[in-house]
Amino acid sequence: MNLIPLLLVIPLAWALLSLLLPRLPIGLLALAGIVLQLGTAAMLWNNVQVHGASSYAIGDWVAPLGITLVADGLTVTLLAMTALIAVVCAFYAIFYLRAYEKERRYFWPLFWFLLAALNGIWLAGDLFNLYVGLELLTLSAVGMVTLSGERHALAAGLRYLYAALLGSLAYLLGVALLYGAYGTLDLGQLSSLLDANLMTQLALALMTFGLLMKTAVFPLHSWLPPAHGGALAPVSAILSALVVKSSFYILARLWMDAGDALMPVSAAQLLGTLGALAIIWGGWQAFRQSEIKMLVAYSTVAQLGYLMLLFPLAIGQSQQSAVLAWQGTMLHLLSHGFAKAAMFLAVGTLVLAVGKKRVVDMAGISAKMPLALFAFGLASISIMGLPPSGGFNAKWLLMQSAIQSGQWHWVAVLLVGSLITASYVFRVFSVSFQKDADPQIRSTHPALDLSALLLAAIAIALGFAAAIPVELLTLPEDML
Amino acid sequence: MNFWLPLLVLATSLVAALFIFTLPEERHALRGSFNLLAAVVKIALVGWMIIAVANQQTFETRFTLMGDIDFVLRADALSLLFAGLSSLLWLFTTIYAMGYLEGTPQRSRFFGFFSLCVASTMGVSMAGNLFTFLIFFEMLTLSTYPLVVHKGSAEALRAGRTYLFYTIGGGVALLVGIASLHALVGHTEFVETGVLRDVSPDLYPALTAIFVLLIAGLGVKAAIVPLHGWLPAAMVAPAPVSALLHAVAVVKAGAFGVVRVIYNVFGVEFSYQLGVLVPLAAVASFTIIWGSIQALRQSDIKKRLAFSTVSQVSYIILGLSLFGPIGTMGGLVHLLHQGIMKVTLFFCAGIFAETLGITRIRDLNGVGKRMPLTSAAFTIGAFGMIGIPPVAGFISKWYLGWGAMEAGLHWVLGVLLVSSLLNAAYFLPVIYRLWFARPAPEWPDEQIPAGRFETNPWLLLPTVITAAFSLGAGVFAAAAWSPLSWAELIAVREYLS
Amino acid sequence: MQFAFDSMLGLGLLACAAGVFWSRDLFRSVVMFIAFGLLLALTWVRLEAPDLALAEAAIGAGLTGVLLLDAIGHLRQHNEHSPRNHWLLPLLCCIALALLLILSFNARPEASISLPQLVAESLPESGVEHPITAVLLNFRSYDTLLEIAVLLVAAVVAMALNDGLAAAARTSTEQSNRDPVLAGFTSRLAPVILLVAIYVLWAGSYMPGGAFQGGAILAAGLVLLKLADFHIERYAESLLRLGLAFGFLVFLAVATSVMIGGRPFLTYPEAFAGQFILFIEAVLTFSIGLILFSLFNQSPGQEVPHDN
Amino acid sequence: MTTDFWFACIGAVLIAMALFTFIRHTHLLRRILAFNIMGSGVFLILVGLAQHQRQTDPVPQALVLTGIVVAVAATALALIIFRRFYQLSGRTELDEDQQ
Repeated sequence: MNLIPLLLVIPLAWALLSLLLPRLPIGLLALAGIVLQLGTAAMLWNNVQVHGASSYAIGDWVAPLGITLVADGLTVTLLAMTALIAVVCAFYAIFYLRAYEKERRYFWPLFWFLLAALNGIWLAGDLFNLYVGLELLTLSAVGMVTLSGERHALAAGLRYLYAALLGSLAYLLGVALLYGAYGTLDLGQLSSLLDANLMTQLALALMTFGLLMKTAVFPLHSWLPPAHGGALAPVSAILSALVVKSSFYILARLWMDAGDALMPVSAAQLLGTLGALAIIWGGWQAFRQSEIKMLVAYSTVAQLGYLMLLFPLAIGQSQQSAVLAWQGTMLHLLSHGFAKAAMFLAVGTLVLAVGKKRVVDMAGISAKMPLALFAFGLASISIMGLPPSGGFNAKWLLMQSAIQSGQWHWVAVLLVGSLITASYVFRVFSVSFQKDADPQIRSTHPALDLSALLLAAIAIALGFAAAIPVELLTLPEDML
Repeated sequence: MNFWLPLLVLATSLVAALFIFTLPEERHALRGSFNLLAAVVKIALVGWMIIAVANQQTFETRFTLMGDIDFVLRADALSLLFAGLSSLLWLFTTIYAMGYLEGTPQRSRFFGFFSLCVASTMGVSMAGNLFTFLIFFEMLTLSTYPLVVHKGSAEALRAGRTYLFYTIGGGVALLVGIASLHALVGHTEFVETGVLRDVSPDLYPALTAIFVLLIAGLGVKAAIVPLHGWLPAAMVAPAPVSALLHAVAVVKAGAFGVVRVIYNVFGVEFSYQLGVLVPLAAVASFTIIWGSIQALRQSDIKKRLAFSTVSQVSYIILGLSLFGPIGTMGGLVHLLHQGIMKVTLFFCAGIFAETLGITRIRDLNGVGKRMPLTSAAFTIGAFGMIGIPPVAGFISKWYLGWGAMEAGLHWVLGVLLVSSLLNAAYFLPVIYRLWFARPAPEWPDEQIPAGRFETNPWLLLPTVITAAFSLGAGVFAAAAWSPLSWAELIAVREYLS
Repeated sequence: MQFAFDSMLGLGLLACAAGVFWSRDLFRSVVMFIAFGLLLALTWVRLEAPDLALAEAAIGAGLTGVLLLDAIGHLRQHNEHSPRNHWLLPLLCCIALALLLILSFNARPEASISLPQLVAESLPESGVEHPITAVLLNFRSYDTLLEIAVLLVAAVVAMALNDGLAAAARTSTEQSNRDPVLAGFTSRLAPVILLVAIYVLWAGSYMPGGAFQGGAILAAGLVLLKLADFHIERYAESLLRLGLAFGFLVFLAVATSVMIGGRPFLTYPEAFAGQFILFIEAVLTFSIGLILFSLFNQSPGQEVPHDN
Repeated sequence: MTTDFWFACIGAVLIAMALFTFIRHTHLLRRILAFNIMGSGVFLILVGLAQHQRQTDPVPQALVLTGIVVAVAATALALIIFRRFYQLSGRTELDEDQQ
């Protein structure tokens, strides 16, 4: 029984279970489902490590007629990350949602549909299948953002939905052009067929615009902060750690698998500049935010800028710096996932305990909530890219790639980015150490701090055990 | 066993930190005893390693972090010099801190981060390559920040912000230096006499730039003049923090980094050939003079001691940049001596503040009668700083001068002379006030009455011991296990092989 | 003659779209939108895509139009203030986009893979004669599975937002003042609609039709009943909710049960492929009908918006 | 200038018109209309381009069918959230969009 379809069936089945049988203990049901999924992801991870990449034709129809699912090193690492973050967020949500009775009923079905869409996207090898996966992801994410039903959540949900729909249409237009030109939708086949003509260039440009819109890269990022900042803590953790990365994953696959020879160097540098602007603008906005969740949301906008540095460092550069850039970007994607999820969970616990949202209301909490603050600290070490953390190793790889390809301006961007990140992170810390303020806090369940700590510890552990995922993240074959 | 020992030394304080973090606030006894136990175990392990390394054994922990980068902990002669100093002084400072923080809130948090700091100092001392060194160097920054802002007052938070601004900026410079070195050379291992001996000349400008970046990054923590701003500001921290961290651990980590870069990365011959040693000596000398002049102008005891640290650390860097075994020995031994003496001085400053509430120098009149032992310890420390025999300071200044003569840099001798005079200028008036000035009729805000001891025994005991150590290091300098002989052992290995 | 009709149809489409975008009154925009939908249905016929014509008419123009009209009904004022003033730059970008697209159409490389032949060759094993149903429910059935999931998620979010409302606000207060003409007409029409839906479903396996078109027609019938004040959903609230997810449940169950037999995911046994597809389509039609109806029924609106 | 190519060009113009309205108008309902028409334009290009000078291709037609259903789901969701937002705030634009 092949493992790949299991990763799709489990979340969809559990979505139905939690939708149709609300009287069951939803939390425990969810946990059982996710542990099963984590087990499957782990088994798939190790058999890809042993036997190498494998593909799976659905319905026994071989591409281009049917849809194939591809599980190579990168896919499997991302599947394992998704399962791990989902387990911890589910465990956190069971205790966190006790304070939110109304949202509990519909949180779990949407959570499972979102997970199914994510797994579908990581595994998909077909362009139109990716489109439907993105739509399922968007609708369930918008559903989770608007769960609370208050006015600001609805406005954030609407803004997110409109931006995502516009992005999806641009992506679909690109797919339409590619199908019109080459007659196939399978990414593997396309990567050998693509050649530089106006239709292909325009198609890839449109798809890039659509995916940039969905990844909230700098000029198109205005929908992300209200959506991630306003949502419930486990929701914003999953959105920032996983959902935003899926469209970047498609972009990276598209350019690195199929179009690496097609992207002109000037376009790659433009994407890099957008990334740099995102780092600086996002960081500056985060520094100026008064609400702590908005601060973390703008930090996501900034950190996504680092991912965009993949293109200038890989396209048109030497083979060695391209491999380093690819590994550095994917390691950053991983460690940012864990660290940002830990940060949102920790901040969620603090907001739940203090009852107020602003950074200044957090005065003196280091005495009252040491574990949550410690988790926030560990996570911010990885976000800032200070050793020993996964974030630092990723920054190191990107820096090596920039130095080897002689592009020192990206080294400067990396450094300025970590300085700005340090400025807004330590703003939270200096507030929390004030001695005379003693905030009244509600007691929160220790499980909340434990889950944030676990995720933060994984981000730090990535600093020491980065060798394991990095080997698996070898560049797609045709680039080597 | 050779693989696990360095990791074990690191683990003792890491485990202690994590355990103490989870301890509830009121468990004072358990926390105190656990702290002391960890300190004693660490000293025992480091002692064992010192003996083993003396007869040519090596300890190394190595595992691959990522691709071509390894995480290496190696205990060689140089690393044990710094590790020995830190672990010894950590024991005394822990005793002192337990006495000093009696009855104050947040002690679990304090001692947790305190052990984390020493764990990173151990990591800095035993790092086997620049990458591991950077990991623990940045961990030191992160774990000292909560100690600087421990009091939580607005002034402490401002000091914390300046501290972060300097140290994270330094960290960034260091990161760029190490990254470009790694890109240029392919690895950043510490090798006995340096890695870069046979590098082609057209790389010299790049290597000089990297050298400047590395020294700038390390210079922030070694408080070289333009980058020293955080040290006087950080004096707002509690006394044990200023004593162990800002006089020993953090500042020495910077100096130790400079030693590693010059001796084990660039190699002292190559750096001399590259022509970077003389400008470094110039910068160090300027810092010595400038630091001493600033110390003269300070009216607060701890601020004066802080500026004195700024200038004293540059003695070490001066010694290192003197091309020759004697100069190196002078620098290395001063690393140890200055540590012991400065800790004593900061302990005394802490006692004056805690017992009689004195923080300004002009209130010190006649304190000698009221607190003879503390004043005696302060005097020994001050004499050491000035370089008066038989205290340890004299030995290191003697070797520095001798090394300068060997290296043919006669102006360095002048610098030593002028700085010693300046040291005398800012320490002797304090000593005069202590012993010969007429005491005020009564001490306005005296917290600890003069019982059987002049102050809280927990504070007095470590101060007296460290004073005795600084005296002993001077008198028994020629003995087998003295700091001087250990420095000689290192210098011999650095130059001959 | 054909070219004249096509150009008329194309220009008609553009006129309707212009009408939608530039009429001041929202109600007129929505009406133009429905007209656009009908013209688009005609276009699909011209492009030899009868399935799409059916779907566009039933779902695109029909159901979306109903949802929009229902939304407009609850807005207090229909026209809105002037749009943003900076319009030159967006205009230029959009014109450039259109030109680029059209230019790129003829800079098209020769297609190396011809999917229609592949579909024609493997049509016999797919169990149905109509190629589009074969593609939808056999070759790319995974897409359809995800598509039903998308519909279900939309329904779930609608339910989530509605449960948030105070229960009182939802139950419409007015008693059943049924409009006799509408009621009479609807009660006679409903069985016919049901019959047409089932026929379209049944025909799907060998001629244009299928689950989606059948479901849309079923939904249209249910909406008509709701408008004629036959509140069927009050009787079986939980049954209705089960019905929403029933189609997806069956489709997933079938897809996974074949895996137990050792076949890959979503592979129907060759001999019974046709029966499997028909069974799945039947259940999907029922479910899609209910989902589309609940999207109409769940939309909040009775409560008068307060002015803040 | 076959029928397919003609309608593909019409699709392109529709997309341009819809995008222009999407950018200029901030009224949420008008944007839903623009989104739907843009979707129809993309579907026209998908089928028209695929069948231009080639035989009728069932695959793009199946894709468009799926696209239409997904579009109706997204539009329904947008409408439901908009009406709930309108109920709570009484406004038809998002906050920052207003002049």
